[in-house]
Amino acid sequence: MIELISKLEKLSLELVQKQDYLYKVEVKKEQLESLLLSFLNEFGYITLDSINCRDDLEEGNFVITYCLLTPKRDHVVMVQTSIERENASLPSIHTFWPQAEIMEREMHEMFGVDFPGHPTLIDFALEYWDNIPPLRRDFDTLQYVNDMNPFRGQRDDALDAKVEMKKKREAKKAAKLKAEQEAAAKAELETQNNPSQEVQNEE
Amino acid sequence: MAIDVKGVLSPLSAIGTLFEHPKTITYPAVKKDIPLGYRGFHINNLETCIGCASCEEVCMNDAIDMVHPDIEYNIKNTSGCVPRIDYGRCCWCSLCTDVCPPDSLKLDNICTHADSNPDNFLYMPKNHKSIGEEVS
Amino acid sequence: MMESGFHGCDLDDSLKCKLEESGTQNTHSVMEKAAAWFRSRSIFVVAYGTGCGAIEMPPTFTSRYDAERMGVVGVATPRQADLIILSGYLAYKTLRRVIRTYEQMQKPKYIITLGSCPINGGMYWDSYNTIKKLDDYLPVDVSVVGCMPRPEAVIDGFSLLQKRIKNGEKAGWEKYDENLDFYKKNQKRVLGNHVDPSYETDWYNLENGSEV
Amino acid sequence: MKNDLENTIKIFHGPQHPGITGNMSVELDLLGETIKRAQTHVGYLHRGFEKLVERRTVVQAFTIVCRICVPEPDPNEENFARAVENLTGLEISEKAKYIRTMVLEMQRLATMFLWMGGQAGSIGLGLIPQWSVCDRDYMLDLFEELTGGRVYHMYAFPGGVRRDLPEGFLSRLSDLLDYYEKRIIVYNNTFFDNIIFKKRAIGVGIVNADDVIKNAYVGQVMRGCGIKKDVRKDMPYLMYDKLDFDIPVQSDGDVYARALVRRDEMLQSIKILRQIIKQMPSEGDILQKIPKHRKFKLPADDTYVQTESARGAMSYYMAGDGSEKIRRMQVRGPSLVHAYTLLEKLLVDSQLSDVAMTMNSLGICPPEIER
Repeated sequence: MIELISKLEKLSLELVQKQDYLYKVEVKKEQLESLLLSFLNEFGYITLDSINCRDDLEEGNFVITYCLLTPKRDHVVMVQTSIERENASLPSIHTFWPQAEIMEREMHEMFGVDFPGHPTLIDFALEYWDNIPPLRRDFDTLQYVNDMNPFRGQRDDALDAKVEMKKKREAKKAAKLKAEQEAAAKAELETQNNPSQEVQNEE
Repeated sequence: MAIDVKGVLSPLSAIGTLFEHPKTITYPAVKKDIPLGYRGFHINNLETCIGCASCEEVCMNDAIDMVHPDIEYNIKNTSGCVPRIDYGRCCWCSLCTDVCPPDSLKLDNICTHADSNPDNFLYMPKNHKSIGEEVS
Repeated sequence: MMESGFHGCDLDDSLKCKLEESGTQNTHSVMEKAAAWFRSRSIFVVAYGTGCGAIEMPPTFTSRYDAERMGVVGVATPRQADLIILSGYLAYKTLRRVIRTYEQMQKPKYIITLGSCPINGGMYWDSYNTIKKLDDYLPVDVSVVGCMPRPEAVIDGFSLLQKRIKNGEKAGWEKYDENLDFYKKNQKRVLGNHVDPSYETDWYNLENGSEV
Repeated sequence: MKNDLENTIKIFHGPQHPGITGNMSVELDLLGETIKRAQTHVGYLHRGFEKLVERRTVVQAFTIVCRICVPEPDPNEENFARAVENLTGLEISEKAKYIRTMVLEMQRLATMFLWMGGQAGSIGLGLIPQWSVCDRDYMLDLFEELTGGRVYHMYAFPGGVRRDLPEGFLSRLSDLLDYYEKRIIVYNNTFFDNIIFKKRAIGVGIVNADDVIKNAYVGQVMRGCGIKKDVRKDMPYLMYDKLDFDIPVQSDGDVYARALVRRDEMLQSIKILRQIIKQMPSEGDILQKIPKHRKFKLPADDTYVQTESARGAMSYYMAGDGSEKIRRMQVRGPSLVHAYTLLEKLLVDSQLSDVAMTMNSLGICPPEIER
């Protein structure tokens, strides 16, 4: 591990330990292909476990993470790079790792990242998809569903509990107020009626 | 090539199971006991339900609607509403029962229902006090 | 306003009449009744696990719950099958194949759906790749709730279907034949123009240039 | 050779096919019964989990992840819970760790029994699925009692587990393990030693050991080639570093070797479960105090976790962004590489009748390839 840190320092890169078995190194896009090659050929990280992509819409870029393992498989190194969202494109690494072909195909479909030189950028899971790539964060899946697929329209009698609570509270308040008023009116009435009663009693 | 005698003869030991007691549950006739903790259909104790709509808020499937019950069971019910569950959405994750403040919403161990009309899957929880209560 | 238990929507009168009509028996003679009884006791299920519910199929059909007691047996091909079990959500890509499988099946044919997803979207209600109301696209005979339905619930579904067949109630395929335009319109709405040519198409008498 | 390719016929093995492991299809170019080219097609089960998770809070998203792989939901729950714990720094108690380890091993046993049914059914041994699926059901009965769910357990929660052990659960589990040990001897006689299985499986679907490391094959495919690697040993999580177990390996790399590895792993799982029953602490919190679901926030950071599922290492990449929603969760299941890179290679020049058997032995599970 110390060896790897010193080797990366020569390339002016920093290896950060994230968890017990997890390390991370961040590179620029231009350096990425050569660094992955040196991980494969020089540092002994010959297994590519996965390629992950994350959409940072606010910063306007995609963050791509390559997870690499040694033959011992006792720790993971994440090689992370960020590319621009507009016209995103990455060098294809399927010639070094055959399994990257399918991972890149998936990323192409789900995020719209282009891989020049990739042989089979065909459909992965979707069929006849003509919207923006679905895992981009500006794709609103609920809106898409509402446009395509009606839900069962029998739940229109649902009530908003907050409105109902307010209504009930107000009704309660009004009832209380009304009761008070009534009580006051009654008391008044009683004070008005009482003399006559007394008169009646006297009679 | 020598014949693999063991490979030929040992599968025949399966004949021994002919005389074992069958393990089949003949379902409509014999019912298996479903434990009380099983996540089946909802029950709601309307006398303690306070109509707070916590269940509606936590439900990620948007399955719970708040509706008025036929009569007011609990005077302290803040909204006068009780939950009704759309079984075309519910996934029986029991998050709604976990967050219920008065612990009135629960999951029963009754869990089988089939219907020929797909419109008939709005479920009003039965007004039971506890799980496993006998249906009269 | 509401009693506890399962509820449907409040139907308006015209729709109510239609549904009652569909519930009428169309078995009249003794022969028809006998045929319906025999039919209900031999239901062949096509082996197509379309969703998560396929995981409860092995326990239902093997020794623990043994659906074969009720005459329900699995077969490999749609041509020999009477019943297709749509077990859970259907992606658009699967819906195309399911429509094709359903149209290959010989009449009489029935559909059972498992789980919440085909009823009203289920837990994938906001997913961009699954359909929400299956009965818009295919006629559903019996829906079973649960996520996943236990084998007991699946067997309940089988018994309900058998009861319906025995009573001669109007089956899904008859509705599909009568309202083919409605179903095809809905299928076209979600699947676009990429619906496979229908098996109902009269290939031999097709006029030149007419749309398939 | 050119003549060969011209005379091929194309068939689709699936999605409506009894010999396929789930809802997927393999497009085959056949010359007679020999496969000349194979191409995998998935997407029949695509639900967009990764999109759905982004729309939900952490507490809500936890209920959906177990649906990612249908035959074995628990490694998914474990991965999700551990990724959230890594990001937020939650520590879980020892008892919760033991319970989670136990659930993972129970799930491994249940999945192996289901696999055995599929493997035997794919070569026409109809008796074994009748038995093994029934045996798996006994484990599901225990799950029902412990978690409240038969297939989808929704049990391992970030910060612990959702329910305590029911009374007398461990003794019932112990009884079931005794029964399983007896049953595995029966399966040995009727299935693993069966001459039909041996004749069909030996020498079919041989994986080249040189490819294994570089192409990231995992699980029984790797261990069937004699490479002794297991996430439980190499990057121990939960209580695995305190439990004593072996990693079974075979050297041939064919279907039969992978079957034997699986059988030995079942025995190892029983061994692990017995240790857990002995060591299970009687006291301890099962769930840490966690915030309400609108206040459970993930820091702006990312992590990568791996769990050994019954078919190999399953990994999750998870990133938060300071809000209560998950920025990104990506699943890398064992089947992704097996179904594409490996299967397309293995099927070339094999027989049509071996396709179902090879797929079963690789443990391909389509819902986790496409999510």
